[in-house]
Amino acid sequence: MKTGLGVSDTLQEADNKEHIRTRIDKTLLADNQANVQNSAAQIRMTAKDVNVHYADNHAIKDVSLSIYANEVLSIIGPSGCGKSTFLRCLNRINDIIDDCKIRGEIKLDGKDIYSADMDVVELRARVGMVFQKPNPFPKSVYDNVAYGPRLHSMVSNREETDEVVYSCLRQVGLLAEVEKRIHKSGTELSGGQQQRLCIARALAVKPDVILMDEPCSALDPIATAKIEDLIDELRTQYSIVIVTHSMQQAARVSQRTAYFNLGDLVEMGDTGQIFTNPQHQLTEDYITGRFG
Amino acid sequence: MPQTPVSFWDTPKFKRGLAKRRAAEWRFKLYGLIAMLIGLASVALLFVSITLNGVGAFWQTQIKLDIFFDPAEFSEENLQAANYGKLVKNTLYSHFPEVTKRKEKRQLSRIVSVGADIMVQKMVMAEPSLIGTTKSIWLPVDDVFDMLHKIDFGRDSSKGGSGLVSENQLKWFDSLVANGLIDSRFNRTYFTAGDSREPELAGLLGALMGSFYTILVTLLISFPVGAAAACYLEEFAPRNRFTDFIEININNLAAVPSVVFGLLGLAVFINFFGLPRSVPLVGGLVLSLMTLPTIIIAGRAALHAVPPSIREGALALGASKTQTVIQEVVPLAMPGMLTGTIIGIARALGETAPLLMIGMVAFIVDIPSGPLDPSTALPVQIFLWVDSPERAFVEKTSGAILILLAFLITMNIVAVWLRQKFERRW
Amino acid sequence: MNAWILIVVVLALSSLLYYVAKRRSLTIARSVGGIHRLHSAPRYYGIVAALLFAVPALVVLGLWISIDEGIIFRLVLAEYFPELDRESQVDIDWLTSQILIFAQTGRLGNVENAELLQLAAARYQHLTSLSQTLRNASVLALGSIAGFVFVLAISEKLRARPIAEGIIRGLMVFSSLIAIFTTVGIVLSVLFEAINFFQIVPVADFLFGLEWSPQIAIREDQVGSSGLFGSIPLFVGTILIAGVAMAVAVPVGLLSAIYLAEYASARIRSFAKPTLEILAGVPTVVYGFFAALVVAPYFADIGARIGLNIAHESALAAGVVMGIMIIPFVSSLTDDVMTAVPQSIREASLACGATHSETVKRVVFPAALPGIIGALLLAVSRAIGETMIVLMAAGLAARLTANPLESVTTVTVQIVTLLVGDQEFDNPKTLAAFALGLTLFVATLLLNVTALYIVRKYSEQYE
Amino acid sequence: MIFMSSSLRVILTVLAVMLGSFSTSLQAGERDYISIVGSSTVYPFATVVAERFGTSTQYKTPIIESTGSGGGLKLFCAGIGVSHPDVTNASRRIKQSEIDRCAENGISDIVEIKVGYDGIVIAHSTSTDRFSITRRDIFLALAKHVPDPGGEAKLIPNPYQTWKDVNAELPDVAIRVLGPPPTSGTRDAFAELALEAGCKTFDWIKAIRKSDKSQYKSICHAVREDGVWVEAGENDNLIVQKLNADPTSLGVFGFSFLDQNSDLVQGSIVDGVAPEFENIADGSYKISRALYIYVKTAHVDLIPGIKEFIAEFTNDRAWGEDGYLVDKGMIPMSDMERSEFKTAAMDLTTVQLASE
Repeated sequence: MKTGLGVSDTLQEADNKEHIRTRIDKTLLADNQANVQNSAAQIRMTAKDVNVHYADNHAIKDVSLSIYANEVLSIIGPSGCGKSTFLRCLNRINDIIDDCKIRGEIKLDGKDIYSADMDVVELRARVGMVFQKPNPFPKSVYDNVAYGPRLHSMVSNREETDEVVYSCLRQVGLLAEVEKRIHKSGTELSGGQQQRLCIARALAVKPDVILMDEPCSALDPIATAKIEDLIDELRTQYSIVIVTHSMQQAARVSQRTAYFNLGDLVEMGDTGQIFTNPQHQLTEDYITGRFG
Repeated sequence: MPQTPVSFWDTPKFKRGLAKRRAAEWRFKLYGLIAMLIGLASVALLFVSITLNGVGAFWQTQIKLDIFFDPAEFSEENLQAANYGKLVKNTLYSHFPEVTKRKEKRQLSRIVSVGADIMVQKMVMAEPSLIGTTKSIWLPVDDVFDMLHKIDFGRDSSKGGSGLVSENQLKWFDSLVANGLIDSRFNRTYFTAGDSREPELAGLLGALMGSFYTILVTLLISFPVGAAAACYLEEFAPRNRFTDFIEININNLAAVPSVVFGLLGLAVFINFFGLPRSVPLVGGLVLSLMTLPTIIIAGRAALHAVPPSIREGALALGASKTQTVIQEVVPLAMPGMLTGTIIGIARALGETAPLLMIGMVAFIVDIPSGPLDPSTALPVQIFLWVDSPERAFVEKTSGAILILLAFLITMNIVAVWLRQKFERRW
Repeated sequence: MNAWILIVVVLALSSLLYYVAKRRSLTIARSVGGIHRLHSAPRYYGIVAALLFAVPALVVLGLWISIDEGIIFRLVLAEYFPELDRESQVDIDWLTSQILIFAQTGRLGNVENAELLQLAAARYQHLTSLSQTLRNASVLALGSIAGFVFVLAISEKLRARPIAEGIIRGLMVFSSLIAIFTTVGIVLSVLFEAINFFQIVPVADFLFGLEWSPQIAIREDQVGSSGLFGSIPLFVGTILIAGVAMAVAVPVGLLSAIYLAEYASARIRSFAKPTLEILAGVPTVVYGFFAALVVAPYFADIGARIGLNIAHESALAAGVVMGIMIIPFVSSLTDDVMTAVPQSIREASLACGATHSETVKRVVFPAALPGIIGALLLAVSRAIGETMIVLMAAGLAARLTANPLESVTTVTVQIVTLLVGDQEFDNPKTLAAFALGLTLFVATLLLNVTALYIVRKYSEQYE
Repeated sequence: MIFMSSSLRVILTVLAVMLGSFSTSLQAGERDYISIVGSSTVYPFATVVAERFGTSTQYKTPIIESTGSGGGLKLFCAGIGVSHPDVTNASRRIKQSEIDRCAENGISDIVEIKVGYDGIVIAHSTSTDRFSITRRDIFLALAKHVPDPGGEAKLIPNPYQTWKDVNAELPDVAIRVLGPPPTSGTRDAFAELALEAGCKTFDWIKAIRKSDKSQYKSICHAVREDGVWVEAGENDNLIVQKLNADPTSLGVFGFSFLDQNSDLVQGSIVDGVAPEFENIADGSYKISRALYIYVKTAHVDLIPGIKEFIAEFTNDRAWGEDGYLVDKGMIPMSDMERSEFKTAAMDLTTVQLASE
């Protein structure tokens, strides 16, 4: 655990905007850490001292946090604060970006996901992801959902596939809407349906953790509401990490909230506490709209 | 650690499948790598084989003869009438006093190129004061001996050329080499002469000039017309069936086989308009029709890349549409248009088939001095030389290819440089 | 004053007129109270004046040059050779050549009527110089009238800019129409001769005949000409060679494009991609040389060693080299369509736990497939239209075979061999080349249009 | 669009006017170089002469296109004037029909110059005993259909597999002949001089000639296609190499290649005559043909240098026994023939076909 800068320094440079981030008091996070250690049984993933660099850009700085089973953790923060980057580290989807360098430790069920004996295919199967823009494959609705199970040979015949596909579609509440055109292209659905299709596709792989990267930013309010309801339902089976721009959404769906700013994890805690009684000035500024 | 139930991911079935999938991944990557290496190997093979064959063309085996310009051989008034061949041959014979028989002498004299006498003649005509003096002159040897000296071609039967050089000739030639009278020297003829049936006298200048005039005509026609058409189609043309048709038509023309353009040139320019055969003017006309679509397409892309904000800005200031395009948009698109033009012209420079159709494939020795003189072009010269039976032409052909490729690569580098230097990201 | 000097004079005068008109507009502007009172900027008055001078002058000059000689010869011949048969192009050619050469060089061919010819040549010379004087005068006069009338007409109300823009736009429209003229020219020139051909050889015989032997048919004393213009062997040969080429180019081009786009590091890509693209810039005559002198002997040699009889001019050698030529074509088009597949669906696949190759095989490739098919059709069109490689490395004997080790001939090879050096248009041999050209044009047209349609449709998919 | 269509109409009108008038002009232009077309067999010789002529005189070097003998004569006879060639090369003699065609187009005077000979040899590797065959043997071995060996006057598909089958005196080796493709002039001449000559030895086939000439041709000129005759492409060097590799094969090519590769291959004796320089030159070796050039008398003086070009071609340093054309593989004529044709050439004597 790194210690923050001395208080005197902090005071001296209090109004120096350059150094705003240095005022982050890492001790505020200690509770959280302690909390994590106490409830070890429920922990799915832990991140410790994670640093991410894109070429010259230090995108994530010494971030540590944990993800519990059956909770929704939302990550909020201004644009460019590194929340998506952090999310994308959790299933190593950032690996495909050439100059992305990651230091630190991220564990899934106690196993370091960046260690040599961790298979990235297995990791991604266990940590599913839903993206900002609905991105169904240019295949039929059915094939979209069956994609993962077929890849991993989780299904061996048509009946099993049907079962997985239908149950996943039902789970996201899409079955009734698309049953008639289940063999038509998934790209022909409406935006909200597409996004639910993408969630169904992620569920079909039976992941432990689902990462959602601003899943509703491209959707209208009605579709958003449906997805939010769905997220709440899914909590009973999965751990969900959701990155969102919308504080209302974070307040609605998540149990805990983490606030990121310029690559730092500024504050983390119960959603209610973060929104009603933020401990940190930066968090308060952001939540009250004084940021920037 | 949490006692999660054994999930699918921990089952041996999944682990086995995973291993297989890893292997498939590895294989797929390998196939890709192999394919890329095959592609690269083809480039390497093409260039290495042509370079190895071709560098020799820039050197010519020559023989040093100390020729005495005996005043008795020359008459005052007519330098042209003197027997220069005799001068050359006698000098050669003087190195081999033992050769006396007529047949042997004839064999000996074949070591020197048949064009040597004309070279000596030109030298004397240019400098009559040589008469009465002795001068060391390097003269080209016959192509067979050139090959013999360069690649040992014809020395033994395994190389396939035996029978071209007799035992005696071999002996004489080797002794000339031993005496230091034979040397490989820079082949100036190659760059200053026109075509010839004798490989050692053949040069590229005629073909180069032919290509120059052809490309000049192509450029003068295709660039202004192409740029104007691109401007019209991209900036002014209304979107309707007719302009759609023009667009489809241009895209299609870009993919029409070049030989069909040759047919067009033959039927229209030569048979209908009655323009002469074999001249760069017709070649240039045909090639500019062929290049036009490329230039139009590139020009349109360049114009398209100029953001609408520039146009809107200019229009908002009260400029007319034409003013906006000509003064604001075209200058910004010009680097892109020029790049497209260079690429199109480079393609035209290497084009052969249409030129065959319009008769630029004749045996032409004289260097053309204008776009209405009959001539060949560089790629056609390559085609003609490939068909020649003399072994030495393989080398000349490869040399010509090297020069052609050098031009093309230079043009492409200029195009890339232009693009990088002036390309703007909007 | 010859035509070139006249052109220079016209250009010089028109730039002079530019300044005159501009100056005049400025003077007028001063008198009416400033440049802003003018309808258009002063340079537009200059541009219009210059264009009005140059365009009509050059058009008249062009017309004059293209018709004056014909008229002069007609006059001269009518005067000195009134008994000449007007229909006999041969005699006219002969006399005009004689007159022209005598007038220009004073040489006279081996003829009987030398004196008459000399008189005619003198007359020709006289008329030519007269015509030149007239031409120069009328060109300059016409240009001047148009230009100077405009200069005189300049006033602050004159709408110079729209006129200038109209002229410029007219020139642009003319430029874009040249593409149409080209297509029309191709179709007409090829179609016209092809129709002549089909009057001699029935279309069905041409399209479905199994034997092609135009060389023999050229001489009336050789084996008869009926039924020897069957183009099937040529098309089979063309398809065979194109097939070999595609068999080389498709796997190598596709896989290397995939490797470069998906796997190769930035450094390898920055080296390998331009290197492969060099292949696209190499002239086809170089490939022909490579095929004929390097690849074909090598294959024949290998064949001899393993007991296979591989013809020296086998379809295999020509096809393989043509395949190499097409590799960059396939790979760069594939690269384009594959990179057009959005990154987001790649990520979606990876996030489902797919390996990289599974993503490529199951998502990216199927998504890009229509575009790739379009690209391959364009490549096929290229392969069947390619001339030099097959001309230099494939054979001439039209053989109906599917064995790539034998020598076959192609449509393009036949077009060239039938036409090179022979400009007579009245026998089926030369006309056949145009019939072949027509079929080639139609075939590639269909392929191109289909391919362009598919590619266009595809590129709209992700917009 | 209104603007488009009006300007379009103007442009089209202008274009139509231009097209209409253009074709009558530009045809004639001065030409100060000799234009030569014709046989690809004579091409290498004509180009050498042209080059010599160009470098050693003040005239421009003639321009030579290889169009084949028939194509060349056709162009040649198309008319007089600068747009038509002055000289054509031929690897056969001009035919009466061609002379007539020339005359129709106003070309009444043509000078014929025979420049030399070209022999076609049937060669094999030096490592075997010299072959001696007749033209009848050649026909029987290579024709697509041969007369029934039973003696009846009918044709059967060629059954012979070894030379011994053809003629009991010949060795018992498989027939395998490498030769040029049908497009080659050598193949034409070979068919005419060897196959047809052998074919004619069957009287009943010879009789067909009178009744049905084209059937006669197809019998005598058709070469078998069952793999015995191997088309080796136009590359004669390659044939030489293959013969060296397979001593039982025979190869058909021009004499010049035999001459240049005499250490590797030898020519078969045909009808008792060996393909040697002297035998071809005096005509006793039968598979040989004469090479010609034809000159348009009307163009002499019109185009500069034609006379001088003929003089160069007919100079002994060119076509003589030690001339540079011999170096390129041509077989020279006898002194007498040379002087005869030289005189005819210099006097521009018009060709007369005695009988055809």
